[in-house]
Amino acid sequence: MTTDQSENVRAGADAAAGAGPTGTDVVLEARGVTKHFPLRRTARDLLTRERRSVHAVDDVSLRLRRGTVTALVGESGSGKSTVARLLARLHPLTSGEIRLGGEPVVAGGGRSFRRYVRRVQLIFQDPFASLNPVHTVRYHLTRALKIHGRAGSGKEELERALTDLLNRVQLTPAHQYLDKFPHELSGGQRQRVAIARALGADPQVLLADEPVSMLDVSIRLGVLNLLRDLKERLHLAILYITHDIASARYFADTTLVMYAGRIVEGGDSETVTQRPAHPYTQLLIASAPDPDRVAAAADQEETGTGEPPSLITPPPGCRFHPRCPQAMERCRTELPPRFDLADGQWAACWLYEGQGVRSYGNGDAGAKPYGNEGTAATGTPAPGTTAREVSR
Amino acid sequence: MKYLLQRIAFYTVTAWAAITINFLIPRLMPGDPVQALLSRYQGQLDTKAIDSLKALFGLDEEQSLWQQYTDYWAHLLDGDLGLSFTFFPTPVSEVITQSLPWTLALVGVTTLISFVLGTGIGVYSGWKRGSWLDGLLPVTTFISSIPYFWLGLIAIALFAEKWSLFPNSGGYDSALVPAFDWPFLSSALYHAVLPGVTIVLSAVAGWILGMRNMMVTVSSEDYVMVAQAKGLSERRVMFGYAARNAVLPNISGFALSLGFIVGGTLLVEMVFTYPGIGFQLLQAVGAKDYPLMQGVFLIITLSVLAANLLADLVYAALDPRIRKEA
Amino acid sequence: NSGAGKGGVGGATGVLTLGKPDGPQTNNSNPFLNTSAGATLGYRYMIYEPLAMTNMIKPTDKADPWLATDWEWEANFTKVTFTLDERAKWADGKPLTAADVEFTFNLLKKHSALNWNGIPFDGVAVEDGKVVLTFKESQFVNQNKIIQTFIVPKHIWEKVKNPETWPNRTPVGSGPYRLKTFTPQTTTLTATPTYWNGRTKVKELRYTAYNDNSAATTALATGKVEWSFVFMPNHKQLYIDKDPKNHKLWFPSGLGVHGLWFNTARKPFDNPALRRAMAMVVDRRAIHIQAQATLYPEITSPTGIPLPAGEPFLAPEYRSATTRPDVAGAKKLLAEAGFTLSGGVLKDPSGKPVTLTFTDPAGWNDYITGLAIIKDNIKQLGIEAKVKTQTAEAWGVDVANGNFDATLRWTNSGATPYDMYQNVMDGALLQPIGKSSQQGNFGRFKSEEATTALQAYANAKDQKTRTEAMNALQKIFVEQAPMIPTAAAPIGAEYSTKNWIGWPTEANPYAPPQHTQPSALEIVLNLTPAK
Amino acid sequence: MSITATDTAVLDGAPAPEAPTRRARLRFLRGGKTRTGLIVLTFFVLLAVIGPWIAPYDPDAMSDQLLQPPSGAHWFGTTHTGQDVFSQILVGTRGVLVVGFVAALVATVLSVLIGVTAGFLGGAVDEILSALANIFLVLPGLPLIIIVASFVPDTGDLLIAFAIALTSWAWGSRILRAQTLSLRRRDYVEAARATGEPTWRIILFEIMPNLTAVIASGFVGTVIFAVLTEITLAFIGVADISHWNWGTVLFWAQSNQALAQGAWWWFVPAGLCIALLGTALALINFGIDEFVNPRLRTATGSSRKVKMRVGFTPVARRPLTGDRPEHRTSKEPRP
Amino acid sequence: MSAEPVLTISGLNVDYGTDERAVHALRDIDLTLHRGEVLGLAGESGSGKSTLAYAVTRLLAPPGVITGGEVHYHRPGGDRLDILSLSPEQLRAFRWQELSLVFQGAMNSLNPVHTVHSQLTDVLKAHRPDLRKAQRTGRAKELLSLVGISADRLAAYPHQLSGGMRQRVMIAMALALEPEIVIMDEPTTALDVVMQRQILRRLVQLREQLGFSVVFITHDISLLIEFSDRIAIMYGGRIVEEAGAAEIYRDPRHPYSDGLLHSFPALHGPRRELTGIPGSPPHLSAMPTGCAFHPRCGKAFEPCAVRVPPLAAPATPQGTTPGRRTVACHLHT
Ligand SMILES: Nc1ncnc2c1ncn2[C@@H]1O[C@H](COP(=O)(O)OP(=O)(O)OP(=O)(O)O)[C@@H](O)[C@H]1O
Ligand SMILES: Nc1ncnc2c1ncn2[C@@H]1O[C@H](COP(=O)(O)OP(=O)(O)OP(=O)(O)O)[C@@H](O)[C@H]1O
Ligand SMILES: [Mg+2]
Ligand SMILES: [Mg+2]
Repeated sequence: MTTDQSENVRAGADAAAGAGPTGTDVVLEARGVTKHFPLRRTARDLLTRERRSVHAVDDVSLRLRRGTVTALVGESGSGKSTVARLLARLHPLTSGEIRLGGEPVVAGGGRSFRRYVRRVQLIFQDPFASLNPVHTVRYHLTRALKIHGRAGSGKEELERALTDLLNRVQLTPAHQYLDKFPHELSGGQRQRVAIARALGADPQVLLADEPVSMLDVSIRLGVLNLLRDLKERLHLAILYITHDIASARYFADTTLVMYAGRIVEGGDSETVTQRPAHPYTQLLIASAPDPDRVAAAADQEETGTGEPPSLITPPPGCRFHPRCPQAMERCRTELPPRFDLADGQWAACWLYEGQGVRSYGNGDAGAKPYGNEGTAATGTPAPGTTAREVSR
Repeated sequence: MKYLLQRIAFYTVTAWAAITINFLIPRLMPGDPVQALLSRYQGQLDTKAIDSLKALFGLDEEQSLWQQYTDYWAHLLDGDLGLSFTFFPTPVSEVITQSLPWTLALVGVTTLISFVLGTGIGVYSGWKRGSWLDGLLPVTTFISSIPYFWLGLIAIALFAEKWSLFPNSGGYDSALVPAFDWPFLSSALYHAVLPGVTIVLSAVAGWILGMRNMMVTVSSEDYVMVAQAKGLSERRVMFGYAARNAVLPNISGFALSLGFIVGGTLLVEMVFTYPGIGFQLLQAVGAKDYPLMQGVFLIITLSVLAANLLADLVYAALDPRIRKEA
Repeated sequence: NSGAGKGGVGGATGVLTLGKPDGPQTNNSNPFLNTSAGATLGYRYMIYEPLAMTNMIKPTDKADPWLATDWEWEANFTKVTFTLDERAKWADGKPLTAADVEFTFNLLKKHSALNWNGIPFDGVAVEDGKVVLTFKESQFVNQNKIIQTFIVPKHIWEKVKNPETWPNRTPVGSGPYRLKTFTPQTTTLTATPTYWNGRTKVKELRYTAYNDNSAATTALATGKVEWSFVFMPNHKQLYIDKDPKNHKLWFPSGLGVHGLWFNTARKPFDNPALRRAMAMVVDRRAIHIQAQATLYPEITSPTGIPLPAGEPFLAPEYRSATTRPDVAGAKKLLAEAGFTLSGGVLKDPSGKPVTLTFTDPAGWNDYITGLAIIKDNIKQLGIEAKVKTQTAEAWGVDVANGNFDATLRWTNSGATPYDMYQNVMDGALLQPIGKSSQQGNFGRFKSEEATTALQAYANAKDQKTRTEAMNALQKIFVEQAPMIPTAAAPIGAEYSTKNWIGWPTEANPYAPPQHTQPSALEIVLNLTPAK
Repeated sequence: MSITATDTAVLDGAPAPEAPTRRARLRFLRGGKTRTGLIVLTFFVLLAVIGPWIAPYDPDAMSDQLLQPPSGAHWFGTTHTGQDVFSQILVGTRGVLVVGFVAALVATVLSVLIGVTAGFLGGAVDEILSALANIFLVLPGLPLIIIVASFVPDTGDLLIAFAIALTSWAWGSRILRAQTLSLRRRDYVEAARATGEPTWRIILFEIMPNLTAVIASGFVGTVIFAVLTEITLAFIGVADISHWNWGTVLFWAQSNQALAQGAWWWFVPAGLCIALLGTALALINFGIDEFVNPRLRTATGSSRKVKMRVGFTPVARRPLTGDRPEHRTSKEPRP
Repeated sequence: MSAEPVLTISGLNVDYGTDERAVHALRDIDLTLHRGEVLGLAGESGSGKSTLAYAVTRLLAPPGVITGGEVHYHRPGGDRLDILSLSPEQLRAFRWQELSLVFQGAMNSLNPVHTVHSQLTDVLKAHRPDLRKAQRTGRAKELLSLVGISADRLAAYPHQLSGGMRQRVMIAMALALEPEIVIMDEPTTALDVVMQRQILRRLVQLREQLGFSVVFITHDISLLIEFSDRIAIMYGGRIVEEAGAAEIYRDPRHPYSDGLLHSFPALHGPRRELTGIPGSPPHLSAMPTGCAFHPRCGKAFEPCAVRVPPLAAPATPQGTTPGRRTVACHLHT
């Protein structure tokens, strides 16, 4: 890996960015990305010649832009981490395409992989697990710098680079932390070391997979502020995966909602959290704990019972239909395409058929047109207003 | 079911490989059996006698290794293990049948006893950590570090020779004929005491330590704490929750040790002149007795595999997490 | 010990217990197979009887008649005629006839795997109820082997398809015992009431197999076993002292030796002077005491011929020669041969230091101790030796292939010293190094004279030629020292007089006392209860 | 056996604020057991190094002092050829330790190579290597060593060590494979990959250091096994007995029926040395085990003052430590 | 809601370890749980919440030792039970019968080798020996349906259930004997919000039916405020504030509580300013003198570093009388 090459790539991206104000802001883009994890074959499968797999991610499209935070929320097991890992190229794709700076990314290991990770870095879900307990902070950061050729020449420069990294994540004074082992750090400090390591590559995209799920509210806040700061100062494109919808509201510009391997809703964070469109998002928001609800707690209606669907044999049609209070007949058979709503919000739900403009890739997130246009036009108008009332 | 099939397939492959190795090993050893026989009898064999012996042993033809290998399998599948050279012309299967029961009885039973005893003590000392039982650990460690033959010989010197409490050798009194009658069985039992006790002594420590460690580990699992919180009786918590889970790793260890029953008894048989298969194997090795060696190896290999398969099944029966298919 | 008390052993019950440290046995009583339990434990001699009973420790004495009342060799030992005892009959009551004897010899002739001694049978015939064997060559050196062949019943063996692999589980012989029970650990024989040649007092023989010497020794010491032969490191303490009144042992020698074989094809051991010098310093007494625990008779004659068994064969010049270590003499000899001693290291004429490696199988304790003693002895000459142990197999292969410096090994033994000399020096057996020599001359000893003398001895028509050849062999053996004899090969045993008396002793050497020798039957018939 | 439960413990290393340095990793050396073990082992290592020099006699040298009981001149008595048993044991220490450690080293390297590779690479490589390990596990150990040892006519110490190593690596490799398998999917390994580390660096620097405790414990265990096996081999006469080691001493003693002759001094010391060495190694192993699995740390169990019991927290209403809150008095009365 | 106490804790002290390196994990805890209420327990990680929960039932894992204080359980009739002086046998009888626990992390709380049925019934077997087998099974089915799991799952092993189901089985198990008190230690951390809400709502309903009291421990302040009646905030092994849920939310008195409440974003309503808490929590073995929070406290003044503030009813500056609330802060004394 040579610096020149990566600089070239970078320069190319910048040049592209200069070409147009909106379209080329997109740094990383996923188009119709699908990931199926094959299951181990059982004796029965051999007999029936069936090949079963976990449909962890199906046909997901999203765009990450410079200087914005995109939140990805959804229930446990809906495939959020898998999306992040796919974007970080830790898993091979089943189908679909990932574009970095407009260029399709070709599969491959070694050098091309390293060139890729130099621009796209993943912060792992768990700050307690993603640092090797036997290595010091110095080792972790030095490696990150060295691999990407940013360690400079000589001890001095390296030291300066390290200090700089730690300062950036506000672990100061740096020398206090450099020679510590992960177990000697608090969760928040570890998380910041993990972020510093990701920054070590000087990436353009940061994929942060539930970076705060394990942390205390007070420490959580520090990490989120840091991410926001990075976005603002370094113009990073950040994918922020979380369970905590309230934090998505506060920190993300855009929010995408995933359910059972598919993105079901997207749009401006404030809009999505305040006026959720998709019944699943509504359920999610309604379930999220909210101290302001204290008074109303008693007369909450029972919503969305039932188990999350099996990803091995996902339900046909809309994957949410078995739990959806507003499910219609066609939800059981036809996969809803994406319907655009006001304010750049969109939802993949038959309720909104005919409500907004059908979009084919010029939306905020999601580029690939969904299938079954033919049937889409024949759907009954959905009582969209009712859905909004539910979410107050 | 799937699990079972998978295990069986795995063991079949392992068995094939191990049997093939068993076939190769003796053939790669230096020397030839007739030569070994000669030195055994300090004999004055005539050239012609040597040649005809070679012919009898099937060593005269220049067969390719591959040819020998296919023949070996053909015979094996017929259940024919060939004729022993050392005990020519006794069939290997007969040599094995006459010695295997002794090994299985003595070492099998003692292995079982040491497992049960060791596990039992381990459960207790792990549960009652900090009690006087902890004092037992250094002692058992020390005993388990003693070479077995040394322990056995000291035991003979003291209990058989000095105090004449037990016989020093043999599996039963020479005056008796093996039969399922009281005099014979009691004599066999009496002869088994000293070897048995020494085996248990030297083997029990490993089980105690393994089990104790597992008990300590499991005792701090949440579900044990939950069981305590539920106010269950101490016995129920100790056995139903802690020991039940802690014993699982020991089961695979036990399977492995079951396999070593057959292979690891050499010293017992040497020290106590106990009839059994280990000594036969040593003799076979010494005499280049390919058929016998292969036969004994086959038995050992198959028994280890069978024990492992059994352990896998027991494990699956005890640990529902293994029974994946629902 | 417990076993003795419970088992009802002893003269009163008519049981005699025997033991052997050979490990568990398999049920096989084929007398011609040396791998059978009958051979290993020696009970074949209780079931099958020979034509005549030779005495290994007095090989020159005429054998006792047994199944044959008489046998006559033609002058040049190419023909022998047996007259059979009319009274002899098989345990199943059938009479033992010349047809049985003829059948037996034909059996051996036909199946060389059964003919362990490799007797070159030629003609087998019955003439006038007498059995006549004819040979192409003189059988002088084999005569004892031939006449002690045991005879098997034709009516049983002729039905056997494959006698070479026949386990003969219910042996029928002419002897006084038949097989009662067999287990790998213990074989029990019981007396046949109808024995043709008188009655035996011992009603039951119990052979127990032990896994090693120490178990067998303990069994002997505790009286569990009354008759056995086990090498014991300190027999006085381990055995005799346990019951000094009854525990006896006697280890008379036959005509075979143990000794240090040199690889005479390797430098510098191809130099006879070096070998001889080493032979001169070996302390056979120390070996006798420390290595052989005084069980094996000491070799006192430099010819290696064990005395007194070989007394008649000694050449006149060696009648009074002894084997005292003579370091000064050895040094002188070496100096004359061009060896030099500098700084305590012996150098051969080419200036190379003389060193050697002794090899023997690990576990052959007496040999290893013997080697250690020899190593100590030759240090006095400035020779540095190393003792290396191998597995028995590896050693066997190395010895056969001539891949050794020097090793302690036994020789063959026979009715005359011919067997042992032939084993060591026969040029006819000579093989190049690397090619297996299975029958002898492992040291690759090359001597025309020796080979000629051996041939002359075997084929001689008269006693004088034999004596000359024997004298020549002794001279070569002493002067060229292809092997240093260290101890006689004994045919001895431990036995207890607690229950049975009548054992052979030094005073009454009617047979070698070992129970795996043909003469064991003679001993058993001779035993009487000790009151 | 206990290893199965340790995988989380290896990594989580309970926070130990007062031990901030690298030395924390050697913490297991601090336990009393481990220390005792180390002292004894050091003693034997010392003997192995200087034994031949401090031996009062040449262990081969014969004398007229046949089978003498221990005395001032011969601390452990003499053999049937008048050799000094004490010198034999001193000189023999080296052989024992060399074989033990060489065998353990080779076996450990083998098990690490095979186990870690299998665990990390997975797939077909894993299947093949696991099958290989299982076959070696299934083959009978001691007989196999006997055969391997008889392969080569010259059975020196090193050969024995290699034979032992060859038959004893499989168990360790199985454990290491399982451990690697669980480490392979750890976030920090994935994280290293995501940072762009090459595979060899991931194995060597990310995975291996986390296996050290397991490897060390396996190493010590193999040393014990190798020493016992070597001694057994010498005892049954398979090994080269011209090299002195404790097994050889026992071999000579047994083949001369030392115990039956009453020459206990010939038989007993070597056996005790073996047991002592074995115990020392076992103690060290405990230390490592406890380090690997913090739950086994007995130090946190009971003390003399209070008896701990799972599920029944003791109540000790006395200040156990000096630093009782000084503000106890300031507590307000309960409402 | 009655103000009758069901569990009173006073002056409770807990150490980990018995030697000089022992960690002093709980310091002088005073807390009262009233009949039928949900008491929330919040605080920074490591502040001693779990320790408190386990100490009350004497289930602290070694080397935990209770070194002082009292824990009393009040039977409905009125008589008190001194838990700290119970013998093991009495403890066994007390546990689950009167007080049950839902442990942190359902994954490990169920014994992996026994079926749900066996784990539900063995507590019945131990405490209701007179029940027959069929009755026990019947009760187990009833319990499962109580938490919305179909009865045919009785024969399942824990690994065959999803995390949410396991959690619900644990809750069902906790209710098996209809105890007076249920302590729940972060019961929903592993679940997503939908599942979490389902379970908690079920629990609230059951509490209304059965009338037990709940101690609810979680990091999720929003959740706590929503579901509990009263909240106790812990910091550094002490309770620093205790008040009604709404009061705490609207008007936290202790600077730490205040910091906590300004650290999490709200899902609805106007965007609030999030201030957070500066610094990092102290380690128990190196506790600051005086008020443990003072190094991080913006309002610290001179007594804070010297004296430990007692937990007491705050002086009411505005003259309001906010129920039974207490706070341990020098600002309010
Ligand atoms: N390597 C894998 N092999 C097989 N299945 C996998 C693998 N990784 C993930 N899955 C499955 O894919 C689905 C999505 O998992 P993923 O981790 O992406 O969910 P998530 O949304 O991140 O959940 P959480 O919020 O709990 O982190 C799950 O059903 C999971 O079991
Ligand atoms: N076995 C132990 N030995 C020493 N200290 C311990 C032990 N167990 C817990 N502690 C300490 O006791 C303190 C209280 O722990 P506790 O588990 O009660 O915290 P918590 O409030 O439940 O935290 P969390 O929210 O992370 O569960 C912590 O600082 C912890 O480090
Ligand atoms: Mg995830
Ligand atoms: Mg907790």
